[in-house]
Amino acid sequence: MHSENQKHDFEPKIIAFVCTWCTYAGADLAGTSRMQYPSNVRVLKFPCTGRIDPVFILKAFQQGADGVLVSGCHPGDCHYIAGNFHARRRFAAFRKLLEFIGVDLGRLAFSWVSAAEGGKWVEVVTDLTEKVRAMGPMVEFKDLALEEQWSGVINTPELQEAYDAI
Amino acid sequence: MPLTSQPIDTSIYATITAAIRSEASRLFTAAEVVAIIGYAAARRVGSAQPVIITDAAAAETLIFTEACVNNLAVYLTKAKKEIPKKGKIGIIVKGCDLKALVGLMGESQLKREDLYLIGIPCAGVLASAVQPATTLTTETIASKCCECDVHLPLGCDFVPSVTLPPGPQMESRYSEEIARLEALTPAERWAYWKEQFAKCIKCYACRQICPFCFCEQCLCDRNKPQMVETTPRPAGNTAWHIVRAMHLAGRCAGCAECERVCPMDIPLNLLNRKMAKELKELYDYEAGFEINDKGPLTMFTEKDDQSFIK
Amino acid sequence: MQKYITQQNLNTLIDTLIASGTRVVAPRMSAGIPLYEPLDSSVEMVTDQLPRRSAKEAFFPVCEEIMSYEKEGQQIKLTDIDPARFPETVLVGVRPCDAAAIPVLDAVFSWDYKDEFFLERRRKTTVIGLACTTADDACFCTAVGLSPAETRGSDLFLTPLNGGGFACQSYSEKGEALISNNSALFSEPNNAAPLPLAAPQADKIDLKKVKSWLDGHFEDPLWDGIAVRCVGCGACAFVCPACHCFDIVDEGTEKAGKRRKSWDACGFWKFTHHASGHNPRDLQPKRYRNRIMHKFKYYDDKFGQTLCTGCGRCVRVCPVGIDIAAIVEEISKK
Amino acid sequence: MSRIGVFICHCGENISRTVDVERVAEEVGRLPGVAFSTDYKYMCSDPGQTLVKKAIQEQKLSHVVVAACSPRMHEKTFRKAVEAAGLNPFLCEMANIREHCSWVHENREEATVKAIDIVGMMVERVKKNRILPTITVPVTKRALVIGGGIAGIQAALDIADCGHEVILVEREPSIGGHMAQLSETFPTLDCSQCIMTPKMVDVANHPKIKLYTYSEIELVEGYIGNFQVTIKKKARSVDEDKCTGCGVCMTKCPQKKIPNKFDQNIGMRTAIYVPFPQAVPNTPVIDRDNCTWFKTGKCGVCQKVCGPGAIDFEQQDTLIVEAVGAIVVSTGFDLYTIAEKPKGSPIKGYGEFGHGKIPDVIDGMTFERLASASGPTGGKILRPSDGKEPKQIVFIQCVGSRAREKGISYCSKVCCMYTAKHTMLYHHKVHDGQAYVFFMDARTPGKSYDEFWRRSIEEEEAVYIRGMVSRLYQKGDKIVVMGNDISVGVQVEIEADMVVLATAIQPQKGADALAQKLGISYDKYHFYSEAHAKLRPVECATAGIYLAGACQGPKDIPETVSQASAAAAKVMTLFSRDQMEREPIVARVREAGCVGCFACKKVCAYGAVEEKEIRDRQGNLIKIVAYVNPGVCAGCGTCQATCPSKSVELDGYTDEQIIAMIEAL
Repeated sequence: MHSENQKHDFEPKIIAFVCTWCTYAGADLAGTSRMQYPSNVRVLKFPCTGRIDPVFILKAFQQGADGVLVSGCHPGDCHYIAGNFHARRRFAAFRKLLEFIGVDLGRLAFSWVSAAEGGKWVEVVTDLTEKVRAMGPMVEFKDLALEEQWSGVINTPELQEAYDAI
Repeated sequence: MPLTSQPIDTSIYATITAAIRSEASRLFTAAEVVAIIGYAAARRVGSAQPVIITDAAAAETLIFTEACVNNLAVYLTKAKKEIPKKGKIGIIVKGCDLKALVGLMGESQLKREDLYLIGIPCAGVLASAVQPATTLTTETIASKCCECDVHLPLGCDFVPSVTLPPGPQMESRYSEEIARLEALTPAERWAYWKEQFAKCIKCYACRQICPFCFCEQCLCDRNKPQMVETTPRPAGNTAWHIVRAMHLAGRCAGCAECERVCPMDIPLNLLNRKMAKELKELYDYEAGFEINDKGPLTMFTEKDDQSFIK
Repeated sequence: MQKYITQQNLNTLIDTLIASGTRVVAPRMSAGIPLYEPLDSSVEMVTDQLPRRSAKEAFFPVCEEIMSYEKEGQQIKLTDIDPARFPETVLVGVRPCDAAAIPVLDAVFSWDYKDEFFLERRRKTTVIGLACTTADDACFCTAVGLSPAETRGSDLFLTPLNGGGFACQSYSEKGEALISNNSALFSEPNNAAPLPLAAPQADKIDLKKVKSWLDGHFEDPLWDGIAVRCVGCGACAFVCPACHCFDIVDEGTEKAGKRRKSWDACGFWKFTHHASGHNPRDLQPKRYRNRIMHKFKYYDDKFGQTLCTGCGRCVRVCPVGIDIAAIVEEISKK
Repeated sequence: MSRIGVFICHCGENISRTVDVERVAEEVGRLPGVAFSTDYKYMCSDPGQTLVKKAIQEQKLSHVVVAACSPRMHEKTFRKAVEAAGLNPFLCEMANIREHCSWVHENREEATVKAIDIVGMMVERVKKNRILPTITVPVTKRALVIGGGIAGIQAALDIADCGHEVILVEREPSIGGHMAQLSETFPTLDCSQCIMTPKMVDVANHPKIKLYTYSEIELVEGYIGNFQVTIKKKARSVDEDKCTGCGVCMTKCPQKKIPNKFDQNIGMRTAIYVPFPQAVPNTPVIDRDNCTWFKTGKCGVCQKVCGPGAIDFEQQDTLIVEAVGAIVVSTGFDLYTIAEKPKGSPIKGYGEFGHGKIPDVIDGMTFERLASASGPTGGKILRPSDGKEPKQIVFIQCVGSRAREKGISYCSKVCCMYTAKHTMLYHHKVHDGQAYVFFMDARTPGKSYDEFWRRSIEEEEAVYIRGMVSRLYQKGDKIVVMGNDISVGVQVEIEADMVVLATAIQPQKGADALAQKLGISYDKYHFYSEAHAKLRPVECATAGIYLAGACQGPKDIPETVSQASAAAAKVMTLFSRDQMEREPIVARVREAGCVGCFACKKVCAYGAVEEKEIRDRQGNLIKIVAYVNPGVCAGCGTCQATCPSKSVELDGYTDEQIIAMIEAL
């Protein structure tokens, strides 16, 4: 189990999109069982993985997430019959797209965690946190957010430097 | 390896032009259609533009040449409110265009019985960057035509009876480029797309020309919430192109209009082809001539691949 | 002031300017297409192809920040952009059709409201025009009364000469200052003949006649006829050297964000979409009509100028082959 | 600007031990829109709730965030409290800083930072929460029961006894179903008819039950609480109002040699007939395919002999529309027709065991009719071929069932028990006979079931052979049955006089077509699917439709009756109020943006999405858009994630709320 006392140079920001019936309840169980895991994860609750729009994952990365987890009910356990089956196809496709664009899929994890699997929740979250920690910050989207069209640039550090030199 | 440029025989296009003119004329005379969406010559030498004609007299303006690049299916979507949809409409379709029409029927946007399909046996059309007055060769041909498997549209109401001459062997531009990109590292691919998307000016030509972007209110135009940055900055551009590719996944029929019309030459169809390739591998889905009730991302099977899920 | 400059000295001039901290913007290849962009070195400059986008973005950026906000507690902090921070810029190799559009834009940006974002960039930019030697059948500067040697809008104008180098004529103090500050690179004019200039096939159109027809034909079947094929994208407006509509949006989160100004186009359905849901230009023909009206009537009414320089970019990029030159010609014959 | 109140709970020391709650309250208090923030030892306690309520009123709060335990624990508590203070309950959100924070992190600094983030996220979310009114749907307190076997009868009687009207529809001329065919029932060996027929009569006499026999469901429209059902009442050719059930017509009918389906075709009936003497209703029906009048236009004997003049050759099928609020589906089962492969059946193995070729190879239901006192043999076990009493009888279990390679992988559940019963009945009736049973396993989980099975061996002398039959053939008037006894590993060969096959239980033919009319789902065998295998075993995913009996899967009588009563209880729960209330977490369509691609409809597992026409004032059709029926929507939100233009939105989980949360991080 993860030791909270370890100090790291980089603490990744992990965002988890989970369904309320299985994974959220599984995370609750991890709590009631007093299991320990890295504090990096921030959980967003959805009724069902079927509700999770790929745009949310994109937005999470744009907002500075270093890793994203999507987790819901095991196949056949969906509270809404088939929401997780639709999610499974949707994300199978979306991850391929992100990979093609150049996102390292090590930063994007998917899991089925049932309400009884507090231990699995801890494992999934710990694994992703450690993996992303080793990969370092997700700089791609953050850098992109800072970039402007050349024509809209007010003055670049280089220009500033040149001014200063005059 | 690009092959040396070879000419492509388009001599049948003259026969096709004559055939669609007489069929159009017949359709109006017999009052079978109220309008026909086709192509007509424009000012620039060799150029063609979409036209919507409503009488037999105008049938003589219809043409089919290697410059008839447009997918006219876009004019039948809800995005085009200007075109009254009263009565049967005739439309000239290449194989690739027909796939889009079939997709639109599957998405309740069109009904087969409202259309009169004039199919074109097609040897290929020009790519976007070239001038209209260019002869069609293995070099000047549109990339989508290089990997075309629907030279002859099926299930049309009328197809000019011509025999397609055998075409020269062509390179598989998309497959090769996708394979090249797939072989790169994520960082290299990111760098590639970053440079491409940086050019984007959000003119939305890709969206407006796409038969499947028929939403009246695009998600990317909304500001409550702002799902995607609307300004043409690198961040918003990248988000837009990711969302666009995702929304077309499992729907795109491969007409490559998005890529053709991009004034900044962003290879947009690469994204669509990549998604098509993945959906083929994952769910054995391909856009075709059969109207499907559900697309690959609106259905599922219990046995779908989940090797990526822990 | 008339001078001569060799290609090599022009390159030296560019590199010297870059080294001194001036931003030099010129056509260069960017991800496969020619665009006006800041150069890292003179060798990047390409002058044999028309850039896909016009030079207007040097003054009127694709997207720029005009303000930012931050919220903390119950306080909201606003920060304005200081135009004084805009960089000194020299635009090199500007096509006559692009340069000619700049004074046209001056009119609207310094009308009742003085747009400091545009005007300050304008003040800080020296425009070096370059006579045009190639044209295709989309070019029609001659139809709207300009030419491949049009010097309007240029501070300095270069004409390529037979045997190399450029004849160099200044048309403003900025142009003259550029020459005098770098006088060693310029020499006295020689007698070499200019290279043959481009010869667009378009005949001159009587724009007054066009305007007078437009004056009386707000409603006309012509609009439906040509614009029914328009798919409502913004490609024509965005590549146009004279179109200048923009949108202002706030982007950011609840805590902080920026107000940005970016290009907009009258072809978009959302352009005139009211908050009420009503849209006065609800159909595409009405939107396309506005494009023609604005270019050949409204701008003339207001500023006595035509909002088109015949660069032909919109003709080349239109996804559905709408040809503004053909339309204006048709109107002129009515 | 919003005036948000944030309430941080210590949970005794459960939260405050690792989370610096004062610091959380202080930092969160600085977030834009937060007007009030405080911490308290037990927020869920009475004083804690009072604190929240007071703050809402005194601080004029517009929204509330309670940072405490999991919303799964106390969301309802705090929403109620907020509602009591005059705010819409859906303007209150919980931030989970216990299960998701203080209990899983030891480091105080890290836990505090995370708690601030979690609360900050919920503050941004709650700003975008909308007032959601509770959804009410009117309920028509009439139930439809489809299928009049024991399941349908039980459900109908339970609902009707509760005082609600019931429409009971049965496809056959009489109710009773398969149970009416059985001789005795396990594990008590009660006579089936003795316990069944009184219930059938109860149905017939019940003032609240409207019975439509010889009728089928034509069309089902509407949704929970508000279904419109069209029933096709097939022409009986007998006027039910006039017929007294005297039966003279049947005795006089010249067509007497028609195999009676009720007797598994081993007994005969007339062309005008009731399937069995105790039929309910006791009104005959003319089998037009076999009636001389309908075939040749001559005869008409029944009409001549009918005193009340009830015979009506001109009668037509009629359509009846009934409005109901709930539907119980109890269409039961059918036996695997091993003799003959139905058209298009994906199942292999038809024609095995000589069934259909060797007359003395029969199925279990035929044995029931032979053993039944009211059956064609009067309860004597006699071979169909020559009417002799079989002295050696072989029973073969799992015929079709549990044969994955042939297409049916499930266990038919009742065969072990009824085969044991058959061996007993046989032994009771043929004292000197010997019964053999080929079986794979004996599955006897049920009250007194294993004891019953053991009795068949220990007291009734049945010989059980563990193994499957490998070959079976006719030899003279014997049937040679060869198999392997795998428990001792020897080849067994029995010269039997009769063979009884325990064929698999399958759903009724046409179960799929009915499911499509009802909009309910079914599995690959066409058994109807329950909403949740464990927790909602009698409800369909489609709200307002419930399942009873073998149409959902193989079941014995006690289980069927229990499920029928459970389904009835569900119906009665629904009928307990005039209006059905439900949480307003449902999807809504923004019609202005909808272009009618119906991707939402394609992914909706509940059939909640309908097509709606939008017309202008002149009545011209403008477009067809999606409409989400709030009574049917379950609130999963799959439609919204699928909608390309986001023109359908799930209340409580809107894009605005979610994006606000992501942006808060």
